[in-house]
Amino acid sequence: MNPDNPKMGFFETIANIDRRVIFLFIGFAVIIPVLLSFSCTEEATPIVQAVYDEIESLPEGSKVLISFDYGPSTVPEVQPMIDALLRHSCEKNLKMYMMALWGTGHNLISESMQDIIEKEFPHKIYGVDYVNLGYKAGNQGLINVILTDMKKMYTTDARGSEIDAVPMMVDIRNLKSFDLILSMGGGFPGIKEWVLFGGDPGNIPVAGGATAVSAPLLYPYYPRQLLGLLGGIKGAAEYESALIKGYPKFKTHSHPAIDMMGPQTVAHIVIVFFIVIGNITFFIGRKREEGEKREGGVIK
Amino acid sequence: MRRQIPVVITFIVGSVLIISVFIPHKPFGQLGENFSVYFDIIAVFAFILGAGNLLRVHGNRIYKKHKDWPYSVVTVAGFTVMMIAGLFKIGGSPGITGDLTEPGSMFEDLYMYVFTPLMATMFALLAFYVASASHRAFRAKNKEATVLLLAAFVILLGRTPFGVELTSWLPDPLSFLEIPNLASWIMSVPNMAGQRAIMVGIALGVIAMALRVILGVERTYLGADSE
Amino acid sequence: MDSVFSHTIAAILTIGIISFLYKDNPLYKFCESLFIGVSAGYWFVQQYYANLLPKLFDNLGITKLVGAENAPEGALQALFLEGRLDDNLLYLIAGVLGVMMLLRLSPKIGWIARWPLAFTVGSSAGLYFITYFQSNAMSQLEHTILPLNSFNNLVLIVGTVTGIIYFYFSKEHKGVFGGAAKVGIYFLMITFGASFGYTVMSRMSLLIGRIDFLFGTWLGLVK
Amino acid sequence: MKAFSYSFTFYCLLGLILLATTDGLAQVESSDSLLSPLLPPSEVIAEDHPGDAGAAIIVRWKLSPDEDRGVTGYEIVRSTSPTGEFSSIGFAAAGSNRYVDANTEDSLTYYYKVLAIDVDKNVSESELSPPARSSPQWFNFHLLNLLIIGGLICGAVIYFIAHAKKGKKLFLRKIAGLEAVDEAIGRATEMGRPILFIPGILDMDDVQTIAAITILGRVAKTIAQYDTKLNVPTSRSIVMSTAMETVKEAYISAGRADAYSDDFVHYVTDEQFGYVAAVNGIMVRERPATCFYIGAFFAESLIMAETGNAIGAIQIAGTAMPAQLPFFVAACDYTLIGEELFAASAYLSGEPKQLGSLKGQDVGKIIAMSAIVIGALLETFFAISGSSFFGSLAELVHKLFSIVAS
Repeated sequence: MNPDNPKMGFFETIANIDRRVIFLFIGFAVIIPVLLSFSCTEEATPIVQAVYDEIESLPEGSKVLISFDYGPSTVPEVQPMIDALLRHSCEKNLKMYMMALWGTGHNLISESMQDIIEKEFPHKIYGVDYVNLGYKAGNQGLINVILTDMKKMYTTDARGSEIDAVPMMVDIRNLKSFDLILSMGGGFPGIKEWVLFGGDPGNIPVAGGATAVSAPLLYPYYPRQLLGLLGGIKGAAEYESALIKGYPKFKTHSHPAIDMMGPQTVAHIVIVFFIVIGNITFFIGRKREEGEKREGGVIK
Repeated sequence: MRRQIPVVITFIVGSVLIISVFIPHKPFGQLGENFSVYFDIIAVFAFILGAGNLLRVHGNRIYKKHKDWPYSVVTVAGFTVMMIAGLFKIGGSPGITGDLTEPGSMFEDLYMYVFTPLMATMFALLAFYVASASHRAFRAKNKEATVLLLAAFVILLGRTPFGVELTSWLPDPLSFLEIPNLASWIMSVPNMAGQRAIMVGIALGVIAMALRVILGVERTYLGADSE
Repeated sequence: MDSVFSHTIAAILTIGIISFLYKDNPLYKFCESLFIGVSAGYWFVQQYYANLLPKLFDNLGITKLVGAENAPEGALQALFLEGRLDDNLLYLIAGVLGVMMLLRLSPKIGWIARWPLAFTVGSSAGLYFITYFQSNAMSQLEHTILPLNSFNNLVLIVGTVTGIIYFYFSKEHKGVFGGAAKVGIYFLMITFGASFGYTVMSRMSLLIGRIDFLFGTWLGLVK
Repeated sequence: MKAFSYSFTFYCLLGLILLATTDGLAQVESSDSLLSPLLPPSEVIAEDHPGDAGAAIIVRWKLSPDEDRGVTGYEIVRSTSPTGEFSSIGFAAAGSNRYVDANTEDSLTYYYKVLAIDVDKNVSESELSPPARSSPQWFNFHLLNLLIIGGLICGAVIYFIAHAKKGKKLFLRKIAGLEAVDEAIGRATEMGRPILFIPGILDMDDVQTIAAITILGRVAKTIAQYDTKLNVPTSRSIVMSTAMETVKEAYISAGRADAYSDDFVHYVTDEQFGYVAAVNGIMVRERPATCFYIGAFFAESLIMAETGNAIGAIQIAGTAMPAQLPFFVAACDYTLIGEELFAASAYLSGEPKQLGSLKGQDVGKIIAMSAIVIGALLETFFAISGSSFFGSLAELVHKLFSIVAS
């Protein structure tokens, strides 16, 4: 502490702040919002709103292909997106065709069907309103084939029923039978492959959701080849907000991404705050040093 | 001789692998893959050395009553229990080919309730360290540090609703200056350029390093010539 | 395991690790020691079942030899039962190299452990030479060759070239060359700053996960 | 990664082709009824797929003249005899004129036909292809560019190594992180505290670990001259055993075999975060004055570097993991960025032939920079003038660096 100038002392303390104080702040920044279930209203950015608007604009009975292209390690980021998209599609009475380019996607489809469709929309009928086509190997090669012939690859659904015995599959010929393709995941194979091998050649709208890490690599495709993108937890939270805004009844349903964004936002603000404080104290400290030097020069 | 033979082995193995990329014909085409498998096998044998070392270090501490010796007992016990639980598949289906991670087996339980929380929490400490590191490192000490600070700041702000609000008033022609747009531009253009320069540099570094090793110019790793 | 009991154990371990942030303490020391022991044991077992068993013992047929009924036939069976030299017999080399590694423990013939080491280093040098050359150098360069008809392309090319100049060893960073290197440093700094800022979110998610476990799953305080 | 870049380039090209045919496809839906019968693809050629290990035949054909009037795709069928039964082996999208049959036996002869299929499921069959047989090759011509450029860089490295051996003096600029090594070791000695060296968390099959071990060798040689304790925890057994040998050799060659102890290097655990927990423990209890983090790192980089910072250690880091560099740059005193990590062991050795290899690397950089600049200029001229001369030159530069899927 500098007795002549208590203000400087304050800044000095801040500049050399014990890291444990920062740790404490970060801890509270996460714990308090988690305990209070604090959440901020996320305003959907255009890239997310575009996906919402597209689904909103589809007439009842439109066909949406949802590809589960992710694995357990990215579930925390991608699952909230899927849940929100499924709810929206159910609400709009769209027909949902679920498939997977990743082997791990198979189980994730069953879980999503159980958790969202069967539980929250029990009146939806399997085979009429939604179908699980399961996982097929082949990556982009698979997309390439189903672009011209869907039933060549999918002779049965994931439950083993003949494909033509599934009512909603009867009028599906190839990818162009769908009104929208949603690819969820963002790794390889994923959105990029759907754009290059499905959306572009077939002129079918493609949208999707990707992890925060892979989303920047997909920006170049937006908006010409990719009509919208949900990037990471933030993208998922924006979609959940848009959904709640459009259908307030979903407010009572789970919205894990919004829940996570509360602590995320507070923690980010804390970090930004410390960076700003760090710089202010740094500049004040430097000015004072310069001042002292000058004074010293005068005296000597 | 004892130093010569290893150098010759390195030379042959390394150069054959490089050449084999250009030769699809059997047996060259699969060499790289096969050698990686060989490495995995060697590594398992070497693990006996590592585990032996771990037990020796902690055994010594216990024996010499080092001030933290009780913790060494914990380490040795943890290692032994986990190994026995896994190798003998306690609580799981027996036999060499049975599933190791069967639900309910001791190995799986230890993994789920001891290993996983420890790992996840250690990983979660990063959240705290990221904050303390940014407080200290992101200061405009000089031009380079200022650039670093600005890039990080824009990206961080772009992730909060606050940052979005801050610039949402900008008129359409200036929309590229809105923080979320600026953030994604930084990620996809200058960030990409820097990444590429680093990657090209790394590739050249690896090439020269590999050549030094293969040609035997660099042989530090072979160690002492003791008997 | 009873879930209250197992969750309590997991919670104590979680708190133990977090307590390190305040300072080193006996609970952290306990967690650390336990973690080292359990994880070393875990990887030992995993290595055995994921590498040694399928890659060496199955391929050679040792698994079958020791009496596992449903194990596949291996190279040894092929050799002794059918009199045929199977490709998998080559895995014997790997086994021998592995045993050589262990000979390090012998003071007399410990030097032979350098052979598997030389093999390892040689093969990684060869493999990395090629993979880095292809995916790091060649394809990055190819994607950077762009027409200078947009601001973004210009920035991308200037950034990449000046970045490479920064790494150039044979010339002092002075004059025009030094200026270019300086621009290169700025690009590297943007890269570092941006990646740092971008990672913060996923790091926070990990902590939220742990806090959620402590207050939600364990204590039941979160609805 | 390698496989990815192959397939990526290939599929980008394929994507472009498909893109080019989109308009044609869009028309299809509207013109459902065709007056004339569907015409088949022609000139079906089947040949051994070049540059591979056998077991693949490439089939090419000329598109059906009705391509833009309703063809939705092509089915490829094959048989082992011209009169035998043909079975379907795959489909190609409309607009594509090649298919790789990657499931052949080198000992058999195959015959192919290509069937055009239109929206109304009309099928029109091509003539029979000439017989084809797959075989393995001794050289992959697709990688000729790799050989040329790789040869140039390797040649340069080898030339400069030989050049330096003759005793020619070479200039190399200083690298700040390496200049600081001696100072950092000296500081630990003055303070009477140990030096911590972390060789990354990957095994000896990663080239960064090899670089880390060679740097450890050089650093240990300097440390051996002082009575400072060295602590090298490792997370891999082979790294432990290699590091032991290397440190021992360093002490012997520094004439301090007496000061060496096997306890300098020890194994901890293969588990990433278990290793970090242990390293953190060592740091706060032994309070090393200097920490080296050299090698391959992942998320643990920041945990270690921040703990090191908290105990006030001088920290020198070096890694070629691009994702971890920002954290080291933020938290350490000096960071060897990517390429500098690999150059470091050569720098520290001070041996002319090692330094020579760095000159060779610089030749590689000159090649890289000229390729970008020349290629970009050609592309620009082409974009402005549309002259096919510049176009084909630019294409050539691209081809020189593209790794085409075989």
